[in-house]
Amino acid sequence: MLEVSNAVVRYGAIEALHGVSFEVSAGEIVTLLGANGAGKTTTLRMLSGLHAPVAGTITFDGRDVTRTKAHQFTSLGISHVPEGRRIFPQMSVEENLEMGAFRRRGSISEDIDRMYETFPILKERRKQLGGNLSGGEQQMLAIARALMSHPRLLLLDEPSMGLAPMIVEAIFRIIGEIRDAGTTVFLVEQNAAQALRLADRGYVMENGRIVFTDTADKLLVDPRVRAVYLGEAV
Amino acid sequence: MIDELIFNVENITLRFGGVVSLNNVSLEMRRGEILAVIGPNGAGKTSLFNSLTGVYQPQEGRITLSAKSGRSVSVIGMKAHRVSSLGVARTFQASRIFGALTTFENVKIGAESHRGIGIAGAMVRGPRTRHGERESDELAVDLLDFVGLRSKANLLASSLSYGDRRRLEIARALATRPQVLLLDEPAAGTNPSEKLELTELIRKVRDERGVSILLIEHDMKLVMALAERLYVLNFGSVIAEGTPEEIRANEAVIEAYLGAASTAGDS
Amino acid sequence: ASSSGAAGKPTFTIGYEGPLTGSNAQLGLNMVFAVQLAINNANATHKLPFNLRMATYDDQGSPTLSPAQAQSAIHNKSLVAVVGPAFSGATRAAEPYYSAAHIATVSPSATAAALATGKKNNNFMRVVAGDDVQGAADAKFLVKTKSVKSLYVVDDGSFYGAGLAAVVASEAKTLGATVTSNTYPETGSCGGTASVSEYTAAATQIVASGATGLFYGGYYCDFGLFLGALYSAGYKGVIMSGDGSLSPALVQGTSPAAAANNVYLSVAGGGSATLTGKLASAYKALAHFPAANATYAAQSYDATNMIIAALKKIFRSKSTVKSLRPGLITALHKLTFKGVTGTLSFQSNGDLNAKTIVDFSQVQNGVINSIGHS
Amino acid sequence: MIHYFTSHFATLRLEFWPLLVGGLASGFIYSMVAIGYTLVYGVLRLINFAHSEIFMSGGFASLFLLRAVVGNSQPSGFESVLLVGLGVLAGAVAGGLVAVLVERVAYRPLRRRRAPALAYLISAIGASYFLFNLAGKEFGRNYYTLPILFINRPVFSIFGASVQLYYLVVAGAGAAMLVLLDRVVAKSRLGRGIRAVAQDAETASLMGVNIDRTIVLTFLIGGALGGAAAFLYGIQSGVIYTMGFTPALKAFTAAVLGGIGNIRGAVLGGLLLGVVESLSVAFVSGAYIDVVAFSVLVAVLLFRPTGILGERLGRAA
Amino acid sequence: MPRWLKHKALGRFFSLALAMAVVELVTGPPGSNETPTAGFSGSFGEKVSFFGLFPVPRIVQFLAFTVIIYFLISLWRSYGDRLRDGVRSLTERPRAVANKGSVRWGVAAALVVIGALLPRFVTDPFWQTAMVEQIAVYVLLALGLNVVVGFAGLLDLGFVAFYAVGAYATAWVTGALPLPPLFGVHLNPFFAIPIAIFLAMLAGVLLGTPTLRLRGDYLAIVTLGFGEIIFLFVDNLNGITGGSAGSGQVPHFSVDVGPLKYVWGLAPVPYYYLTLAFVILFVVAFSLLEHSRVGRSWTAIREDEVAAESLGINPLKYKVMAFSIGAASAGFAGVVTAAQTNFVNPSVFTIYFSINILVLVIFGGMGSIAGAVVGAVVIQTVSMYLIHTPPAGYQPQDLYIYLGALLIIMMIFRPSGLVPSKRRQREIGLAESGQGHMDEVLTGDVP
Ligand SMILES: Nc1ncnc2c1ncn2[C@@H]1O[C@H](COP(=O)(O)OP(=O)(O)OP(=O)(O)O)[C@@H](O)[C@H]1O
Ligand SMILES: Nc1ncnc2c1ncn2[C@@H]1O[C@H](COP(=O)(O)OP(=O)(O)OP(=O)(O)O)[C@@H](O)[C@H]1O
Ligand SMILES: [Mg+2]
Ligand SMILES: [Mg+2]
Repeated sequence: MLEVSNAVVRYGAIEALHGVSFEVSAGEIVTLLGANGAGKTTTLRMLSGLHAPVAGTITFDGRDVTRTKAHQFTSLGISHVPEGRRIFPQMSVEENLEMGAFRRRGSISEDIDRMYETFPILKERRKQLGGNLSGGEQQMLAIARALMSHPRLLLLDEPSMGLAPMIVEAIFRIIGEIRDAGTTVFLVEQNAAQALRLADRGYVMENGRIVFTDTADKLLVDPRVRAVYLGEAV
Repeated sequence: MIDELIFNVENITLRFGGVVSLNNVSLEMRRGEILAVIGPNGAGKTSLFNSLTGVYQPQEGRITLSAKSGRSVSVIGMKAHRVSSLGVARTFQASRIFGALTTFENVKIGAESHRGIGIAGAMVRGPRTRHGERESDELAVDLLDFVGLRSKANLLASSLSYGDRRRLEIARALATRPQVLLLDEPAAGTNPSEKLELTELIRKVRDERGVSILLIEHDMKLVMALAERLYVLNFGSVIAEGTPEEIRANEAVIEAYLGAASTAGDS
Repeated sequence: ASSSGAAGKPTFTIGYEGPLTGSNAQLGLNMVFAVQLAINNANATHKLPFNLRMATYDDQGSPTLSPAQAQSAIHNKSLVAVVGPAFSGATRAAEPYYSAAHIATVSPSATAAALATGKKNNNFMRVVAGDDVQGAADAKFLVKTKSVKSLYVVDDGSFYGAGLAAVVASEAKTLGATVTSNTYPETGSCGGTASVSEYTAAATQIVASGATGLFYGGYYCDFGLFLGALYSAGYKGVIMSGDGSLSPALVQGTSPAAAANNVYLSVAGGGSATLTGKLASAYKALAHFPAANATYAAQSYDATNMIIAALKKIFRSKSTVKSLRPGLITALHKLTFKGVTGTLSFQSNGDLNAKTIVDFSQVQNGVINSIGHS
Repeated sequence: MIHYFTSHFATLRLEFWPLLVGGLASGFIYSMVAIGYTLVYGVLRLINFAHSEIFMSGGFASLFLLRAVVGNSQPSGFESVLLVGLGVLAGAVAGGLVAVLVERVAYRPLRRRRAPALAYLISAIGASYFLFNLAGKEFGRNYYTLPILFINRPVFSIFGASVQLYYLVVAGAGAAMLVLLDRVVAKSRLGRGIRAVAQDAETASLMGVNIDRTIVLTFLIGGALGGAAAFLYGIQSGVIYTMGFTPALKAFTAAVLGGIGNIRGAVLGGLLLGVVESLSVAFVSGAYIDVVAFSVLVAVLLFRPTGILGERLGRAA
Repeated sequence: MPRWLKHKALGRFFSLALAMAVVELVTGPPGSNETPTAGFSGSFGEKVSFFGLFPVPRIVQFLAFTVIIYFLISLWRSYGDRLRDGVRSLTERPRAVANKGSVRWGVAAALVVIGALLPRFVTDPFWQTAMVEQIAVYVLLALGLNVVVGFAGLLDLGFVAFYAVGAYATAWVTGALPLPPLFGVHLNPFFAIPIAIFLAMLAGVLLGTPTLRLRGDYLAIVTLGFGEIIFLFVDNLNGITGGSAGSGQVPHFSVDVGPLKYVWGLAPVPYYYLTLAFVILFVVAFSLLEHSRVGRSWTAIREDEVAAESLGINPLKYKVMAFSIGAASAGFAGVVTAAQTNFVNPSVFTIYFSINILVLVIFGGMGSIAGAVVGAVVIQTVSMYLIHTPPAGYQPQDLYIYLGALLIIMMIFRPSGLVPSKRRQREIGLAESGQGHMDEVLTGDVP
């Protein structure tokens, strides 16, 4: 479904990605692990057109989307839940959800109702401004907003960051449900244990390079991963 | 001495229009302890911090702070910078460093903010100014050492990695020579091995610097390892208070926050 | 030391100081082309024993820039006299320099009364009367001729406008009218910063006050806007303004044009003069805009010609610029000159002669017609 | 003293309603111009200093078009209505066009380079200088009057204030356009796009909002309203190359007063400012209108630091 | 947009043609109210001598220029990068050297010497006078505003108010106003200097305390309002300020102690030295301040007010301080103007003036003292030059058309100004790569 080969991304003089290659097939959950500053967020930003690579190619459904602009990605079926949630602070919860369906025509009220079913707390807060939600509320809103465009590929950047344990559980459960409903998920997480338990495959990134990849089950028991990302062998 | 209260929060209520962020919250924090506040998202933890530091003004209740001088003062109605000068330092949920300044300068600003302004002194640089400046420099270097950022002292703060930024924030807060440090989710967005380092650092702050710690954190492993006492907030109210063991076993807390699968404490 | 022209004649420079850039540029442009025209015409007769040239000194109408330009003019080695400065404030700041250098400055437009007080054989002269002369005549016209019992005096807050209005107000009071004064600052459209809506409100208030006469101290630009508002508000009384408003541009700029009808205008010592006939077409060729709209063009033309006439009188083949400068001051004070704005001569303090008449005119069907004088 | 006040207030009572009506009329013009500021501020977080010249260009466009159409005829009745419509249209088209040009030349290149906010301010000031002085050069630096499109006369009176036809035209045309705009922005996708870009441009693009297009449309709409307002303004106040400065300044004040970034706030702020200015002529003095206007602004901001309808957020920590 | 225009090269040609048409228009003859089309038709119809060779209609010139420049641009696009790299590698070393502290001090010292010797070389009296009133005074004003806008990040659109306070304070204490001076003593303007500076600073505190709680553009409009309010009071309080006529009675500076007698007369050079001395004083004082605790605190507030406050910095206090310190140099500028021209009058102190000073500061490089000085010197010198010696073919009344264009072009190619401050440049760098924010102006109230 998605294929990235040798992508290089620069921030001015700094090269953040030094030629990364990976792929995501339809229907999987693929997770990308890595320390702070490894380049995970940068990878996701590249995949949604926010930061075009200076070299390499990205293909989605066989189409070259390397130079496609950010605003065209939703129409292609890719939806991005950005790091830090990025809720529209002065729009109500409901308006934020409407924004998620910006490119769609026709009625969206049904979808909104469905999101309220999945995230009941959002229904309670529907009229409240996004900027005044707590962190967890915002994270749920961000995911719900991304789902409003009926994406086929969902990019998630650290969805569990700053969330209470129960909510983290819920979010991971929902990610599983999203996949079961037919949406492919590309997941970036610090919470490696839970991410790997949910995922089918995983990539490990260090300093702007993919250093190895395997199925999630194997990574969970891989000593290198256990040492660094599961924090065990200390 | 052990039981002296740094913060005594009595029945505060904080409202934003219709939303009640804090509802009749009472809390006692003793000098020298590491106290944690946990609770679901939106429970009011950050609001509590903001009330303690003068950023928000609760409509009801009282907050008494025992200042460095030993005097008790009421925090409500006081501006944030005043509260800071009374020995309360904090970090923010989303890190707020001065990106265009160097790591060193960030800490130095913290170190010198409590001196009088003295335009003339600042310009003329008499011996007192220079002496003060040397003191600030020494403190800043010392603190950078303490949090392990000495080697990055002259880098732009914006070029630091996420984890380093959090350390920088702690160093900067410590530079104000606080008696109590409020940490708002210091471990969010760090990986497990970094979390371990952070745990050590926070403990060191208390043990070596004698600074009391008030901690908000969702990572139960870190909280349970550090905190000596916990308060649990839910919907703006305190639903439980006690030692880690007590909290872990508290039914209400499990239901509202920890979730069934949480007893293992991993996350 | 005057340089020699092609025909062996010396060349002298007449300066012009006024705003050529900035928000008051149009006023300066009006004048500068008239000065140029007078000089061209003088040169073209070939009868003069010298050649003339113009130098412009752009002071933007600003008192902080005018000293520098005055310095520049003073040190122009062929400059004998200056037309201008145009603005009263700029004049006030530049005069000490001109005076110290004994250079005659003949202003076509600086009418503030304070400029001419006190000094004997003043190097500063003007071909328009000071506001005190004009203001007194205007008050008399309104109260005596037009029998205005209750007069509303409005000014624009400018050096010129406020000065003139103050004279009218106090004279009218002396003559027994009840006077209400108010200031409405210049609007952004006309170089100030106030909003035009102030006139809507002002007009409403004036109508409500029941005043039967209105005097406006200020320039045509704002006056035109004010007239539009007075018309909208249904004001029916007598309206009058001074020389700052005396311009066909007033009629063209008032909307609807009917609002300007029957308005009285006054000007001291120059009649409602504009350049006409051949002069007008020559002016247009120079300026790219017509003389009819150009306030102070005629005055500038006269001022320049007075300088030329005086220069002709005192020029001897051995004259140097150094001797001509003070000589011109004296000669100008002795001169009686018949120009397009009337017969002109100066008092010792630089004001037009005491016998100066104030001309009145009235807007009738879109044309400014002279209706006699005081 | 007492006598002064009683007699003074007696005249004030007489003047109050007429002043209110006149103030509302200029208020509508402020509102229309204020919207240009508020929209651009909304998406770019910057004061479009060149808005005054966008306004001015609308004035000149309607002037030249109407001169060509009307000539020396004396329109009346339906003709008048048509011509007013034409003037509004000409002003709107020119204002929109110049606004888009300003965006292209003075803003977009800076946006590409992520220039600091104050650089935009200077570039806008540059564009403003350039445009109004060029207009002065090309069209002369004196007044133009618009051809007479209708005879101004009192139409009816309320509380003893006769309402002039001109005021009705301004209020009618202004209100119609403001309501239309409010509908468009509140309900349409475009409106939502504008609001999203305003709050977080990058995230908006993740939602599928084309940022460049949204910004251009914002300038277009704001410019069109400003240009149309210039025509309405020009009917009474004529057209001159410097005509933009003060209405724009006041409109900006109005936008801030109402809560910058908020469309209804701009309308409210405009009307309020118009009325305050008008009334202060009677209650204070002509010379101090601006003192009153700005004092009201300061007073409002001291109590509501983000303007009357400004959306408020607590300080985030 | 038509398809063919989407073709990049064609689109570029079209934009260039449009730009050239504007150039023709700007340099062409003017129109007028009578014939508004004269400017347009003349701009393309009138004959001009082409490169001094033979007369052609301007439309031909226009086409020729368009083609030639298009060709040059194409060349630049293919070879420009190499050229730019070459230039950069050439300037790299000198630039590194120039950044060294000792060299900077050397440059500063050299500039002082040049400044001191300038009147010996600039003998044209126009320039000598302009150097005081049009350049040095503007430098002082730019220096002061730079403290407010550049250091503290507060957008002040009413800065002229402090200049006015300085000028009127001088007129007042020297007994030139209708308002009698304190104790009826008419002071020499020399003594007005400390009083005027003090009053300007006081005005900064008084205006700042209520307004500086506001953020970003709210502050901008309120300061603009205050500037306007001061103007209106000065213009209308006849019994106090002399109203719109102002006062022409302000005396020159003079010294009269014992054997030392000296009166600053009309000659500009003495004023120049006095002003230069104060410029140096302010430059030194402000740069000490910039690198002191106070300067760092300003930066902290600019970057993140909430975080700064959490460290114990009182934002309001520091902002008011910036306001008041910035006002000091403006107050002094007011003394110079009043004493040199002997004249105070409200017509100078308009909002246009405030905007001009802001332009100088940002053009020079916001937050940089050298930038403020350079910006003021460059812009003022260029405009004075054009006013004093209009080049052939240039119509003086078009000055602001060119200045306007210059501002836009400058901001496109060098948005951080001529001599950007290091700290500010870092912030701009951060903003360019998408991190952080530049100013409150950009972020407003959004958390
Ligand atoms: N806007 C930027 N400008 C300059 N460098 C940047 C920018 N954004 C990221 N970087 C650098 O690029 C590298 C990769 O950053 P990225 O944000 O992709 O990391 P990450 O893996 O998502 O880390 P984290 O877990 O902290 O979110 C880091 O070294 C970072 O410093
Ligand atoms: N400035 C504000 N205006 C309105 N509501 C607010 C404001 N600040 C907080 N709230 C509301 O108060 C409640 C508590 O928020 P707070 O940020 O304190 O939660 P929290 O416990 O820190 O949550 P999290 O763990 O997600 O950070 C939330 O419902 C939030 O929406
Ligand atoms: Mg990341
Ligand atoms: Mg929180």
